[in-house]
This record gives sequence, C-alpha cells and structure tokens, in this order.
Amino acid sequence: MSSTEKYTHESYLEHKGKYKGLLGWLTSTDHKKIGLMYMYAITVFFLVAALLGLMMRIEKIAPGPTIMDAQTYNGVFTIHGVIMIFIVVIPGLAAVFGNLFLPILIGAKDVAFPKLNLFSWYLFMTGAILGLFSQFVGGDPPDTGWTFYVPYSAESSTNVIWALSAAFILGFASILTGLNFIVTIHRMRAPGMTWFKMPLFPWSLYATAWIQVLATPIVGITLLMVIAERVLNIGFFDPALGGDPVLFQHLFWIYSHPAVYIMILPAMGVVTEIFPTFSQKPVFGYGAIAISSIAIAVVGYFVWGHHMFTSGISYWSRWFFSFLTFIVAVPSAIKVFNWLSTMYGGKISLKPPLLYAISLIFLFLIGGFTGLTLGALATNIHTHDTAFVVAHFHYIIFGGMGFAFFAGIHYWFPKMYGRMYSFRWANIAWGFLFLGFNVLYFPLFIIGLQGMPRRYFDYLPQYQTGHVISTIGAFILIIGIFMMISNLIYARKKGALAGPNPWKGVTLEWKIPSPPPLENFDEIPVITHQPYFFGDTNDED
Amino acid sequence: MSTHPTHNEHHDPEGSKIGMWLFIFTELFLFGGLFLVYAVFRNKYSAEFHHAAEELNAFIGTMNTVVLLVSSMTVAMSVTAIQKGNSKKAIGLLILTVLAALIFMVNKYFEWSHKFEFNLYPGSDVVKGLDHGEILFYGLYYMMTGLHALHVLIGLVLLIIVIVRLKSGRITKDHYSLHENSGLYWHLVDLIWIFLFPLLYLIT
Amino acid sequence: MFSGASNMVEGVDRAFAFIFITAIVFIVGITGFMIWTVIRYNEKRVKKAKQFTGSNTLEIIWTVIPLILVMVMFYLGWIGFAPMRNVPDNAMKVKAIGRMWEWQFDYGDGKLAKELVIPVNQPVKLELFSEDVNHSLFIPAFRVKEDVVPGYDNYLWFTPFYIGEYEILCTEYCGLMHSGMTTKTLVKSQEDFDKWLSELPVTGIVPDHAGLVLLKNTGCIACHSLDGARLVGPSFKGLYGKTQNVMANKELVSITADDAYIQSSLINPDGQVVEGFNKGLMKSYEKELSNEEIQKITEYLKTLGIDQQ
Amino acid sequence: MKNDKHPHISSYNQHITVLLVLLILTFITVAVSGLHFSTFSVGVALIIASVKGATVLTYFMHLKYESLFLKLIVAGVFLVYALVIVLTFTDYLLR
Ligand code: HEA
Ligand code: HEA
Ligand code: HEC
Ligand code: CUA
Ligand SMILES: [Cu+2]
Repeated sequence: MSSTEKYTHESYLEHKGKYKGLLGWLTSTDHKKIGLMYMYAITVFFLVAALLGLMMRIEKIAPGPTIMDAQTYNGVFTIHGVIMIFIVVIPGLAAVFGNLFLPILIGAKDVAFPKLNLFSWYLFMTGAILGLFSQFVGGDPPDTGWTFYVPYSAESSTNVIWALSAAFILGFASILTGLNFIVTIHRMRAPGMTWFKMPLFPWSLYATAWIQVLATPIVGITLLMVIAERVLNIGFFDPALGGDPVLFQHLFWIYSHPAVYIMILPAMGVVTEIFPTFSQKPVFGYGAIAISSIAIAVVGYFVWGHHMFTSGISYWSRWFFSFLTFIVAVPSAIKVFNWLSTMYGGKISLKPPLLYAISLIFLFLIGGFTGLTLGALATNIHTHDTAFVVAHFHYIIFGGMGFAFFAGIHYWFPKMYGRMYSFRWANIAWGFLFLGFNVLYFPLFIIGLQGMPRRYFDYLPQYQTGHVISTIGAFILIIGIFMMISNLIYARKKGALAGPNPWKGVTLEWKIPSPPPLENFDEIPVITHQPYFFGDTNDED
Repeated sequence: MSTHPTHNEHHDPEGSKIGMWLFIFTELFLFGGLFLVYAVFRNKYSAEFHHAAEELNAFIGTMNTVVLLVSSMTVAMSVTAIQKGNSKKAIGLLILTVLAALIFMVNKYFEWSHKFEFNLYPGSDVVKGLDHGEILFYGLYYMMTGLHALHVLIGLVLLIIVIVRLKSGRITKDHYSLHENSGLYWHLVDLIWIFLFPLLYLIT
Repeated sequence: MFSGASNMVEGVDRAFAFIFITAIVFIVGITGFMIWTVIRYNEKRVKKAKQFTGSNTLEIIWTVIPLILVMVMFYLGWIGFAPMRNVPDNAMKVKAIGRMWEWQFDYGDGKLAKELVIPVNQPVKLELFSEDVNHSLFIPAFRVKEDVVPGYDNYLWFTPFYIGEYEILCTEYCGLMHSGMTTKTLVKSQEDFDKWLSELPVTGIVPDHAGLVLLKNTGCIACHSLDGARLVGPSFKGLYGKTQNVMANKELVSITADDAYIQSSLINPDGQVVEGFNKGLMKSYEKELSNEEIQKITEYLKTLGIDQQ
Repeated sequence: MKNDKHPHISSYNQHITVLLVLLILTFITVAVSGLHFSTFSVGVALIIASVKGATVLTYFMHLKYESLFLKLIVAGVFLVYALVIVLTFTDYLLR
C-alpha cells in the first residue's frame, strides 16, 4: 500500500472549528481531541519522569555518589514519583482512552459535559505545569517522596508547597473527569444499551470514576492541611502542637490506596476489550468481569491501612486491613482467569496489541503476588519500604497500567489516526521492552528481600550486583521505548491506511470510519445484542 | 466555545442534577476529611475540646444557624416559584437568600475579628501557650469555618448568577436546571453548617 | 531459606515460603497455559472460534480456590506477626532514639551507645523514640521493623539466637542522609555484654533515682537535706543503717535506722522523735505514700548511706 | 434514559413547616447543651444534627421525590463515610 493515500471523509482531525491550528485544538470541546491532548501532554511528562528514573538507575550503579549528590537524588525520586503517579498514571488511561472511546463505545456523540471536560484538561495542565515548576522556582526541588509524609514534609525547606498545590489541582481535574464519566454512562448510552449490554471498558471506567469522586477529595483536604501547617501554623500533624503524624498517613492512604485502583481498573478494561477481538470470540464471563470491577472499587476503598503496617497502628487495625487486602485480590484473580478463558478456544491472531496484553498478564501476576506478600502481616514487616515494594509497584503499575497503555495505543491507533503502524517494528520494540523491564525490576525483589531499603541514595556493597543488573535493564528498556514511539510517530504520517475495522472488532468504535467523524455517529445506533457478539463476522471464514 | 454550530451541549436536566449531586459528594468528603480529624482529636483531648469550645460565642453561632436555615428555605421556595413560572417571586426569594448569606458573612467577620483581637489565631503567642487539645481545637475551628465561609462565598456568586439569568429570562419554567442546582449547592452549605455548629460551638 | 537469626524469622519465613510457592505455581501455570493457548488456537490452526460465553461453575471454582489460598496466606501472615506485639516480661529494655540521621541506644543511667549491643538469647525490647521526623528501625536478619514516630510510643522486640554482627537500617524516608542512617547490632555472650555495659562511659544525663523524685515531689527535701546540713529535720545523708537516739514513749532509746524504722517515721513520725528535734513538725504521710513508694524512698536513702558503712 | 415525567413541586407551606421543624431542633440542641450531659452531649448533639441533616436532604434537597438511584447513591455515600470513620477508629480506639 502506498503511504501517500488519503482517506476521503472529513474526520475529527481535519475538522475546522472557529479557530485554526493550535488554538482550534485548545478550544475544542470534542472528546476525541481532548483525549489526544491528554495523550500528548502525558507522553511528554512520562518521558521526563522516565528520564529521571534512568538518572536514578545510573546513580545507583555504584555505592556512593556517581552522577549526583544526595539532595538531588531525593528531589529526583520525588518528582519522578509525583509525575508518574499524579500526572501520568492516575489520569492516564481514563483521561486518554476514556475520553477518546467511552462515548463511542456507548454510542454517544460526546460526554455529558463537554465544556467541563475541556475545563478539566486545563486544570490538569495547570497542575502539571505547577508540578514542573516545583523543580525550577527558587529553592530546591521538593524532597519528600510522593507520599509527602509529615513531619518531614512540614519541615523540609524545599518547594514542597508547589508540589502539594500541584497534586491538589490535579486531584480536582481527576474528580471532574470522573463526574463527567459517571453522568455520561448513566444518561447517554445508546437506545437499547442496557447496563449489561455495555462493553467492559466503560464498566471499568464507571468503577474508576466513583473512586475518583469519592476518594480524591480526601487527599485534597489532607494536602490543604499540610499547606496550612506550613503556612498558617495549624499543626494537625505536628507532634509539638499535639498533632498526630500517623493521622496524616491514614488520610493520605484513604485516597492513595484507592488511587492505585484508579490506575489499574481502566487498564484491566482496556485489555478486556483486546482479548475478545484478537480471539474472535465473546468475552468469557462478562458478568463476572463487570461485577469484579465494582467489587475491586468498593473493597479497595477500605484497605488503605496496609501501607501503615509498621507505623504503630493498633494490632486489630493491622489484622483488619490485612484481611481486607486479601479479599481484594480475589476479584483481580477472577479477571485474570476470565481473560485466559476468553482466549481459550478462540481463533487467536498474535498481533502487537495482544502481545502487549498477554505480557501484561504475566507482569501483573508477578506484581499481584508480590502485592500479596506485602499484604501479609508477617512478610510486610520485613519488606515494607524496601526495594521489594519498589519492584512490586513498578511491576504492577508499569507492567499493568503501562503495558495496558501500550496495548491500547497499538489497538486503537488505526482508529485514532486512520493509519497502521509496522507490526514488525512493534514486535521488536516489544521484545526490548519486555526483556528490559524484567531485567530492570526483577533484581529489586531480590535485593529488597535482602534488606535494601527504598529511597536510598547510597547503599551497602552487598547490594551492588542487583543494582548493576537493574541499571542495565533500564538501558534495554529505553531502546524499546524509543523504537515503539518512533514506529508510532512514523505511522501517524506515513502509515498505510487502516480502514474502519482492521482487527475485525465488533464493538461500536469499529463500525464507524477511521478516524471517526466529528460527532462519531451519523445516526445514533440502536443496540440489540451483547457487546461481544461475533456470530456474523465469523461465519465468513 | 464549541467548535461546531451543531455540536451543542445537549440539554439534560436529570443529567445535570446527577452531576451536581456527585459534586456535592466530593464536597462532603472534603469536609469529611476534616470531620475525621476532628473526631480523632476530640477522642484524644475531650477535656481540652470542652474547655476551648466554651470560648466560642454560642450566641453568634446559633444566630448564624438560624440565618442559614431561613436562607435554605427561601432558596427552596424560589425553586418552587420558578417551577410554577413565577420568576418575580423567585427573584425576590433569592434576594432574601443573598441577604441572609451576607448577614452570615458579617457575623462571621465579627466573630473572627473578635478572636483576632484577643490574639486567638493559629501561631499566635496566646494560642501557643495553650494546651495541645486547645491549639488543635482552634486550628480546626479556623480551618472548618474558613473553608465553610469560602463555600458560602461560592454559593453567593452562584445565586447572583441565577438572579441575573432570571432577570434576563434565560432561566424559565421549563429551563431552570442551573437554578435548581445552585439551590442544591446552597443546601449543601447549610447541611455542612448543621454539623459544624454543634461540634464547634455546643460541645461544652 | 534464611538463617534464623532471631525468634521472629521462622514465622515470617513460613509466610514467605507459602506465598512464593503458590505464586510460582500460579505464575508458571498461567503463563504456560497462555503460551499453549496462543499456539494451539492460533489462527493458522483453527478455522473458527468457539462462541461460548461463560460458565458459572468455573467462575465459582476460580473464586473459591483463590479465596481459600489467600485466607491461608492471611492466616500465616497473622500468626507470624502476632508474637511481634507480645513482649515477654523478662525482656531487656533499651531505648532506641532516632534522629536525623543517626541512631542512639540508651541503656539507662546515662549510658548511651551508637550501636545496639545485646546479649545472645535474651529477649530485647526496643522502645522507639524519635526526636524529629519519622524514622523506621529495620534489622533485616531479625525480620523486625517498626516506625519511629515522634509523639508515639512504638516498640519492637526479638530474641537474637547467634552471636554476631547485623545491619540496622532506617527505612522511613527522613531527609537528606536517610541512606546514611545505618548502624550495627552486636550480639554478644552474656559475659561480654555485661563487661561491655559496665565499661560503657556515662555520657548522657543520669536520670534521678525514683526515690529521689518522690522526695522532691512530696516536699521532703524542704525539711531534710541530702548533704548533711541540718534543716527543720535531720539530714538524710548517711541516715540508713545509722544508730539513732530517739524519744519513744518519753524514753530515750537507741535504734538502728532500718526499713521498719523509716517506714514508721513516715507513718507515725511522732512515735519516735529524733533527739534534738521537735515533735509535731512532720505530719504523717500514710495517706500520701503507698508502700511501694516508701520502699523506693528507702532504697534511695540506702544509696546515701553507703559511705557510712 | 427514561423518566422525563413532571417534576414534583413542593408547596410553600411545606417549606415553612420544614423550617419550623429545623428551628425547633436547633433550639433543642442549644438547650440540651446547656444541661451539661458531658459525654452524652456529643452523642445527643450529633443525633439531633443528623436528624436535621436528613430533613434538609429529604425536603429542601428534594431527595424524597427523586429517583431511587439518587436515593441509593446518597445513602451509599454516607455509608462509605461511616465505614471510613469506623476503620480509622479500629486504630485509635484499640491502640
Ligand atoms: C496500579 C497500582 C497497584 C495495584 C493494582 C496494586 C495491587 C495490590 N497491591 Fe500494591 N502498591 C502500589 C500500587 C498498586 N498495588 C504502589 C504504588 C505501592 C507503593 C506506594 C508507596 O509506598 O510509594 C503499593 C504498595 C503496596 C503495599 C504496601 C507496601 C508497603 O509499603 O509496606 C501493599 C501491602 O499490602 C500492597 C498490596 C497490594 C495487593 C495485595 C494488591 C492486589 O490488588 C493485587 C491482586 C492481584 C493478584 C493477586 C494477581 C492476580 C491473581 C491471580 C491470577 C490468581 C491467583 C491468585 C491467588 C491464588 C490469590 N501494595
Ligand atoms: C507509572 C509509574 C512509574 C513508571 C513508569 C516508572 C518508571 C521507572 N522508574 Fe519509577 N517510581 C514510581 C513510578 C514509576 N516509575 C514511583 C511512584 C516511585 C516512588 C517514588 C517515591 O519513593 O516517592 C518510583 C521510584 C523509583 C525508584 C526508587 C527510588 C528509590 O526508592 O530510591 C527507582 C529506582 O530505580 C525508579 C526507577 C524507574 C525507572 C528506571 C523507570 C523506567 O521504567 C523508565 C523507563 C523509560 C525510559 C528510561 C525512557 C527514557 C526516555 C528518555 C531518556 C527520553 C527523554 C526524552 C525527553 C525528555 C524528551 N523509580
Ligand atoms: C515540716 C517539715 C518536715 C517534712 C515536710 C518532712 N519531715 Fe521528716 N522529719 C521532720 C522532723 C522535724 C523530724 C524529726 C522529728 C521526728 O523524728 O519526728 C523528721 C524525721 C524524719 C525521719 C526520721 C529521721 C532520723 O534521722 O531518724 C525520717 C526517715 C523522715 N523524717 C522522712 C521524711 C520523708 C520521707 C518526708 C517526705 C515524705 C518527710 N520526712 C517530710 C520534719 C519534716
Ligand atoms: Cu531515619 Cu530514614
Ligand atoms: Cu495499597
């Protein structure tokens, strides 16, 4: 196919509004354009934060200072964590693929409140830029870790307030997106689309949105209280004034544990779309997957104490939180088994999206089981705040949510831009990513078990082997990331035309042209059967 | 701001109402965080909380409660009025509400400035000399009433916008979503005060 | 898997072992199944996908089995942890102080050390105390870790099983030199430990004897000096064990100042009045001082009498 | 979705009655707090506040006439909050 071909219809990408060029994008309330704007912004922030991650790895190639001093290192992991958590993964999938595809998947022309949607993006950008500022405006970059634990965060003389305000504003952007999605799902499903005829990605977004609405305000007020402690001397967390530092940890994790499900639920939703398409087979256990999303959201709200097992909380409190932590693992297990059964008996085509989705299962299993290790009281005592935790969450966040993002972008890229990327390069990039990933993070489990604490600028010599291997992994990983990004950027302009349905998918987005027109559907579709109904397409073979 | 003449926000009062309720939930949890802090410290320092609460002026507090309750009723009535198509009456009732809100703020102003006169503010020498529980009580007092006052102000702005739109005829019998939702917001302000009042002023 | 350097290791490592073995079984099994499926059902091999949509039996199976497994994990985690919060009475108490960015161990009587030195096979309770921000005391070999939070009375305990040297690390981020906040545990034989402790110089503030605190708080030293000076009443210096001439029942008798005498002087001061002092000045402290407290005072008075004997 | 039926319009008199009830309840809390029940006072004050809050929610905020869904989520939200308090206090009360 020649790469100069052009699709004929007018898509949302070419559509001219009141303004042209950049301004046209910045004032557009089209959910797809907003989704893309999120994607571009998040990619840039991801690269910046990933570069910081790489710097940490280089620093740790040998004990003692190598490329930076301790103060810089502390700033680097803080900003790495803050950007990755608050700017990349919390909004990540929901804001990008949620915005791009939620309305299409439920047969709507846009989200319920398009202007509010654009406003959320601006809030997001404000917060994100404020976060970046904390690096540069006078004084030192914040050095508290992304968890902002008091009393240190109330005392540190660095730009902590900037980072706190950034997180606060980003929180509100996230709340508004969640609110928008809940109303959209309630009010704008196409005629005939009952709750149980809705695709599963919207289900996971629905569960996510509720956590966003009900958990985020708590961290908002908590960060405000830390700001008040720094600026106004209101010492809720200051032991010298009778305050309670552990109370901060409760409040922080009441949000930040559910936040990890804000990250992983949409990721699970994305791969749930991918498995049926590439197996040409309905999803196995539709109801179980839908309900397990809700179950994860509900139970996941009440397990926050597992981050505080060593902080001196009461014996029974530890007991209870550990118990609930194990309960949430079960719905995750249900999902994994249902994905496997979806593939079983199908007609599998191992295209890049499926490759990423399968490797997600592998990485998520490792991340999940090490999560269980952390959730058990006895083993948490040993592993808490060691490199073991660092490996756990990189496996589950980068391996879960990151790989879901890669899977999703390879899945929906032809729909978003109407063009196809090179499978060959996508597969090679995957090889580097997957290999690099495991080489980078697996050694951290081992040195973690040997007692290597996290947030350590320096370390004892016995941990060096692990650190060196890990650093090598980071370099392999980078190669993969660069290949993947270049492949996609090249395809964006030069790729072959993809056509409306390159994967023979059956959900609504594959029934409209690629890229979709401005209002998605000329005519709102009427839904008559299950979302993953392959009956007709398959008879041709 | 929309980029396309046909790309209009679709009109769905029920949807907007759900949206407003969701927003109210986030506000409740925002204050919920403070209530949790209150509960923990109140449990730890009950005697000091007792003692510090006695310093607050329960009379002003009671007055403000009454003012807010009345304003809540006038808002609710104004919604009834617009539903019946009587926008004059609706405007009148909203003006009463705005007046009530102003009275509330004036009271608050006097209450706070009175405290400041006695150097009772966080970080002041007087407060630093108090017991731990009392310091925390005052911290909570300022944080909670301050955040609440901020919400009163936001509500005030919303109500004024509604009045303007009622005057210009953009809010009508069939199109009063904004009016209803601003009303909901105002009730939220009232709802929060209903809990703040006994917890801060009455636990003596 | 690990050498059991303390009594906590067994419980913790049993939980580790169970979780890791389950994990390996599942990870290998699931990954293997996945690879097999992708090959077996590859589009090159199959003509048509089977269109089944679910099975309630299977859903129940893979809800219940993981549920059982996680409950076992929970249980093992719990029983491995439970002893950590249950300090035996004979535990030796050491106060562990965390401050930016060093550890200090307080053995009482002003004896401070930078390293934790403890006798082998002796339960040790560390009382954790922070002077500034959060820290966390971690001894990997012993599988113990607990945060050191300002304003909180946190603790941890363990019994070391082998003589040797172990790392102590700070695992709660505490600022610039967090990674430098490390030290060592030295487990010694009981004799070596005793020797070490007695040779440890007194560098800290020696706290007041409990008896002295009582004397100060109850107001005794208003009338009794500790240095031999005569105030309203006789000095406490050298009192204990001394032979005292007292007026009892209007007779001058000679008695030895022993525990019983001190006790009766407190409860009924006018019963035996020291020669040269007046009756009626000292009131009875029967209501104010418990027997234990009198015991403590007596013990303290003994320390003032040493040079007399 | 469905239900575009006519909204329920509350009467002016109903609003006045509700206000009166709320004012009476306010009066009761103030009066009770003067009695110095000490430990009980928190409980009593909170119970009365909850009754007042429920009244505002049901009548002023119109919840009584809203869809079942809305009622359920409001109830759910308060339940979640209550559980958060309970779980936090498993730490503070059992320490
Ligand atoms: C996307 C984010 C994400 C997700 C989904 C999870 C998922 C889980 N996490 Fe993780 N976690 C983090 C992100 C995440 N975590 C982060 C960022 C931190 C560090 C925060 C910080 O301090 O900076 C952290 C820290 C953390 C801790 C605290 C560690 C410490 O500091 O002491 C704990 C403790 O319990 C924990 C547990 C778990 C558990 C039990 C799950 C479970 O939900 C996992 C469930 C999944 C599975 C179990 C795998 C699938 C199962 C099967 C295929 C079936 C077979 C199953 C069985 C037989 C049970 N996590
Ligand atoms: C989404 C979440 C996410 C992701 C993807 C990553 C990705 C990476 N992280 Fe992660 N990390 C966190 C979230 C994440 N991290 C969090 C929350 C913490 C805790 C912080 C805290 O303790 O407070 C943490 C902490 C953390 C630590 C522990 C610090 C410590 O405790 O001492 C380390 C150390 O190795 C590390 C390394 C890395 C590396 C090497 C990557 C790599 O995977 C990155 C790989 C990608 C690249 C290397 C791409 C490179 C790209 C370029 C070089 C191009 C640059 C170009 C431009 C700028 C245009 N991270
Ligand atoms: C008002 C001054 C006063 C106070 C206060 C006081 N004492 Fe005495 N105490 C005396 C006098 C006078 C005597 C000597 C007369 C006597 O033995 O009763 C005496 C005698 C004694 C004796 C016997 C001393 C001897 O040399 O045999 C003891 C022991 C003693 N006091 C202990 C205490 C203790 C312990 C306290 C505090 C709990 C205390 N006293 C408080 C005035 C006081
Ligand atoms: Cu002390 Cu880290
Ligand atoms: Cu968690």
